[in-house]
Amino acid sequence: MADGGTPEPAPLAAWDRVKLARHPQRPHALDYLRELTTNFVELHGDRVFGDDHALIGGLAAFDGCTVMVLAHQKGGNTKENIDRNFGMARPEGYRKAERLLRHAEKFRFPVIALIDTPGADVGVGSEERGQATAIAESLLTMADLRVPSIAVVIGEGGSGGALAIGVADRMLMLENAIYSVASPEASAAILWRDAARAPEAAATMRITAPDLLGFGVIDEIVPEPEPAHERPRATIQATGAAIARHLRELLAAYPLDDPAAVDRLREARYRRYRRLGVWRDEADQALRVGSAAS
Amino acid sequence: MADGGTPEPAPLAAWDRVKLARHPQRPHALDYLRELTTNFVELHGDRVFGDDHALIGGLAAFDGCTVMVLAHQKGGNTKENIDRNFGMARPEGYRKAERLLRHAEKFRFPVIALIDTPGADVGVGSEERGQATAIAESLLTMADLRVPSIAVVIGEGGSGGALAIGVADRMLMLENAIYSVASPEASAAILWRDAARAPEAAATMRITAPDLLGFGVIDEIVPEPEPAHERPRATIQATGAAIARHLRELLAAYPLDDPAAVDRLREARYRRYRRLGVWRDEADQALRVGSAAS
Amino acid sequence: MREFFQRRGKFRPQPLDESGELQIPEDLWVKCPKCDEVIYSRELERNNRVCPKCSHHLRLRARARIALLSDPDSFTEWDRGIATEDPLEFVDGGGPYTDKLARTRAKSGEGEALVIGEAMLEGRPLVLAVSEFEFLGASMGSVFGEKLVRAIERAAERRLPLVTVSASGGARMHEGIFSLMQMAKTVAALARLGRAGAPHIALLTDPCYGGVSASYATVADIIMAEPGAIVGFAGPRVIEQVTRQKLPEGFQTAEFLLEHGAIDLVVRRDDLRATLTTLLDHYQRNAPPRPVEPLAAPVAVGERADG
Amino acid sequence: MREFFQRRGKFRPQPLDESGELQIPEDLWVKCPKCDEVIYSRELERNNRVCPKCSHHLRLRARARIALLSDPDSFTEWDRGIATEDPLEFVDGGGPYTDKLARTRAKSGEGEALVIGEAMLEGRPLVLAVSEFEFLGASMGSVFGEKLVRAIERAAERRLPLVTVSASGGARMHEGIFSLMQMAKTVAALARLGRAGAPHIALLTDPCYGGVSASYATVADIIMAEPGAIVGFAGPRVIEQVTRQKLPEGFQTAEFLLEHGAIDLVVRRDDLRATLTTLLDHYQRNAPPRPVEPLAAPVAVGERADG
Ligand SMILES: [Zn+2]
Ligand SMILES: [Zn+2]
Repeated sequence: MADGGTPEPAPLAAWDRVKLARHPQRPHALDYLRELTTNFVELHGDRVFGDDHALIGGLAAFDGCTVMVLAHQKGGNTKENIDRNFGMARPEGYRKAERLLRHAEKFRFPVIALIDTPGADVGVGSEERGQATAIAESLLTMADLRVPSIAVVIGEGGSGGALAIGVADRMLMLENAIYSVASPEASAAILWRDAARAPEAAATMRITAPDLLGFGVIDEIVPEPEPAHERPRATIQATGAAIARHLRELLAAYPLDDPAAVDRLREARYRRYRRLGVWRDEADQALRVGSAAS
Repeated sequence: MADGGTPEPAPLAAWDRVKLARHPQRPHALDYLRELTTNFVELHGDRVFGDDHALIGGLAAFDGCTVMVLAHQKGGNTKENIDRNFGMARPEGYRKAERLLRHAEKFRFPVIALIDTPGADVGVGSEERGQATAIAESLLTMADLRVPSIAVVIGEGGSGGALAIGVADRMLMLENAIYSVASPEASAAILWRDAARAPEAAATMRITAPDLLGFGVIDEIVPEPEPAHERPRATIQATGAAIARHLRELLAAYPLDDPAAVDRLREARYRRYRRLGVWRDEADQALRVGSAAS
Repeated sequence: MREFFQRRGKFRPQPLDESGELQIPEDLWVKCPKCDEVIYSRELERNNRVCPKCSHHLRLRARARIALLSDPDSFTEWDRGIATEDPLEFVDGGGPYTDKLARTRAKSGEGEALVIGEAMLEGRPLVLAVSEFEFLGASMGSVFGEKLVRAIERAAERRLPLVTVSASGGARMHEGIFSLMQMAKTVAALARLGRAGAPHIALLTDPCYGGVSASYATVADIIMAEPGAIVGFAGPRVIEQVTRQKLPEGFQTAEFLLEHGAIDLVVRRDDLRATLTTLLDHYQRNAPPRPVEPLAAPVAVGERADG
Repeated sequence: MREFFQRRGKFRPQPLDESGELQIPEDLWVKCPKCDEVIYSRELERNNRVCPKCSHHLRLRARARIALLSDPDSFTEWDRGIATEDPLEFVDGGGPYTDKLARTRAKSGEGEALVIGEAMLEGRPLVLAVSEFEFLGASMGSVFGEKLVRAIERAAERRLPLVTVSASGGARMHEGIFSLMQMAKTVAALARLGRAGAPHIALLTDPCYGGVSASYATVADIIMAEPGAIVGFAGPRVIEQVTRQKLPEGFQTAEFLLEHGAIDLVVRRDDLRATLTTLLDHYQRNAPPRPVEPLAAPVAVGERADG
């Protein structure tokens, strides 16, 4: 399978991208918000149990309108990372996301989600409070959202914990971001029972932005002529410009004050996800047991 | 103020009613469900934190249709009462109620609520998990419900913990049930700093069914010619007949398959609560400081 | 639901003169209940009753709060003339409710425990509903509920943002079941405000309990609280009595609520105007134009239950 | 997400013969993994693979589950002909994915990890989607997702109740990001089912994790689980590795989930038909009449992403 028409003259190896996506100096969500938005008001809490610091959200002015922002937030150092749980959200985080998504629907704020997480939190407490259900309900709310949404993978897009805020009308990805069904280390542990073979797993799993563009999973790559941590402002500005362009397109196609646009928007979003996957339709026949995939 | 046209030849003192409302042999919610409904399927959990045993809910067939039942459940003995927390719901209970109310809206099940609680649970955990918010959100969901609802105070109607499932299109009350802003004991402690004066507080606070009918807070009293615990089946049957009558009226006025009925139903419910209260409208004038009440 | 505030520090009433202005005796010194600093009262008022030494937020009366949250002379009060009745013919250890009401009116300078009206904040229109803790602990009875509902209905009609500021001991015992019903009535009105597309921004201030914290005050699009404000369902004394448990440090403070996910923001009094202005702009930026304001807002006259 | 089931007891595959019937060797004895009782396999099958001694619910294969949940000969299977591709050209320590698929098909007697179709249960119509744990741990890849979405769409079109039965290790690694996307795709379809007014009843069976437990399986109107079924987001081994914590007794069992509010009901396999029938009646009793069934259900043909 080809990658599709990606402009990628000298492609980096997947593992190089993994290292860039995780680079500690890579700009994180709040860096984007500071640079691209004004009047950010962070809104806290799930109204049920707690406030998750790994998944933040709030209202901000962006490109002339107010948007609801949801974002995984990693720390810039160890202390911050402990507070942010390394960007791994707990059920409270996904429930906060869901609450803010409903808020966005009520007041017709478009949603912008910045994805940057190794994955959802793993732990006894997260299981007790329904991590699986919290993610599933966030998926449902995003899938059925009455306002336009744009998600951007700015760093790591780790599994269901990333997808939970990543069901959107437009899906962008930075050139050195990754997005995968499982982390390279977890993949290597499963595939070869050896986490040290993560670089090999990273290549096998096809987790880079050019891969995902080729697969039709993302709509656009935000280029990083130099890695984001080397030129953070330029990268953030380029990301902001791409988001603004897509947002304007969406608002033109689905005006916020047109109630009829809601059904069309949902239908288009459904079609976007409905087609994802690769399969072969054969005549509905008796199963040929043991037949190869051909 | 008069009690209004209540048929009450030999009224019991308020405190006698309190004792009857709390009588350990008085039928509790599950006794009503067993007698009046078929195919009850209890639905558990708030999908967030826990399953509250003091506030139960589920689907049941009643009078030819399926209804969503919500009910406080007291125990019949000490062991049961510990499991049921004496009918005092925690935030999980009110969140389960809210979840089931949304379920009822989605599938157009009328709601029947049986109220029998000393009040909402008081404790550190309940505060930590947002008891006030849980009650408030249940109130909101009931106030705005898209399907008809009937609430019946079958025993104790204690404060906000009772009201949380008691915002309904029809409000019934058993003759020996009570419904109050605070328990007689708490009232006495506040009014005279002496909980032992509860009987006096019970009279002062006007908490009996005839009082509330006179105040326009409830729509009908289900008579108890003999106290419910002495003739439980007869009381339950009379209650069922009253619920069925009101339910039929509501379904005739607001058919479940008529989308236009939703707005009318909500409007009527709003009017029902909008008028509750006693005040005097004077010309909008400069405040007369220290003036007496009339 | 009211008993908890008996354990808290005494509030020093500030009587109003006939013009409704605060009368502050020139020579009054106030002791900060948190750090014990003795503060010259004029300085404290200039600082919006935030202790200059420890930043403790002392209670602010309704009219001072309104002054803080509106542009000068922009506040138009609504429904001052709605008066409290005594449907229970209520008498307790302190005597008849009607007498208590008369004394409270004289002492507090207010007709009831909630002040409502419209105002401008940095030129942005809003509806304000502010509780007055000095009036029977800002307990919610029929008039409180009715005034709040009128404010909500007018906000909905004109799609204006509603800002509620609440301190309250809960439901007003003296009006019995009518007080309980105000919880349902106010929340029901907020459901309609939501459908009208107007935001409800709630500010919880010290202290806020029971019938208020469990009704309109937490059914809000944004819930803010002042630093250190104590907010909960049941009062700490009741919880200690019931559970025979010592309460953890910082229990029921605004910061505790934030950590437990119950509120959106803790906002210092200094930042309140700016935060509110920012939020008002957010809710207006994508919104359709507001309906043209009626020249005179029609007064929605409530029916009376017992008349 | 898949590793956890390596620590669980080996499943004994039961090959299908050409007619699709279960072939059970006459002389097979099975040991109950919970109580170690040795049970004659015919007796175990007659008992729906519930241990007659300790009531442990052994895993049930997809076709046996369908037989349990439908009237005899009422099940019509849909989309057996949809076939798995290898978009990643995936090779791991066990060799190419295509080889693994071929072996799995032969071993399991199934074409993929999900069986869908329509059936009657006590005369009531329903759509069934049942996962087959013997097929790569019922991991969800493109075909699983596509088949489930077709089942959901047809249920929505005809307003039929959808019953999903899930055991799964999670997302299928071999199809990478496509597998992750099935979580969004299936949930999006369920949103439309909900708007069509048809219920989704989910049964979680042992074991159910990750990509399945965190998507369609918990976006259900009713969530049931079988006694003792292990259900969670992350597998126990991963949690122990990450947290270096010993897991509590009963962790992630159906009973644990019930206590923590995550599911509506724990239903014994014996009671499953009756409970389901009761629920189907509830969802039909107040509902408007179903649309008249099309003579032949049109097959919704999905677009292909990369073709
Ligand atoms: Zn101080
Ligand atoms: Zn056994």
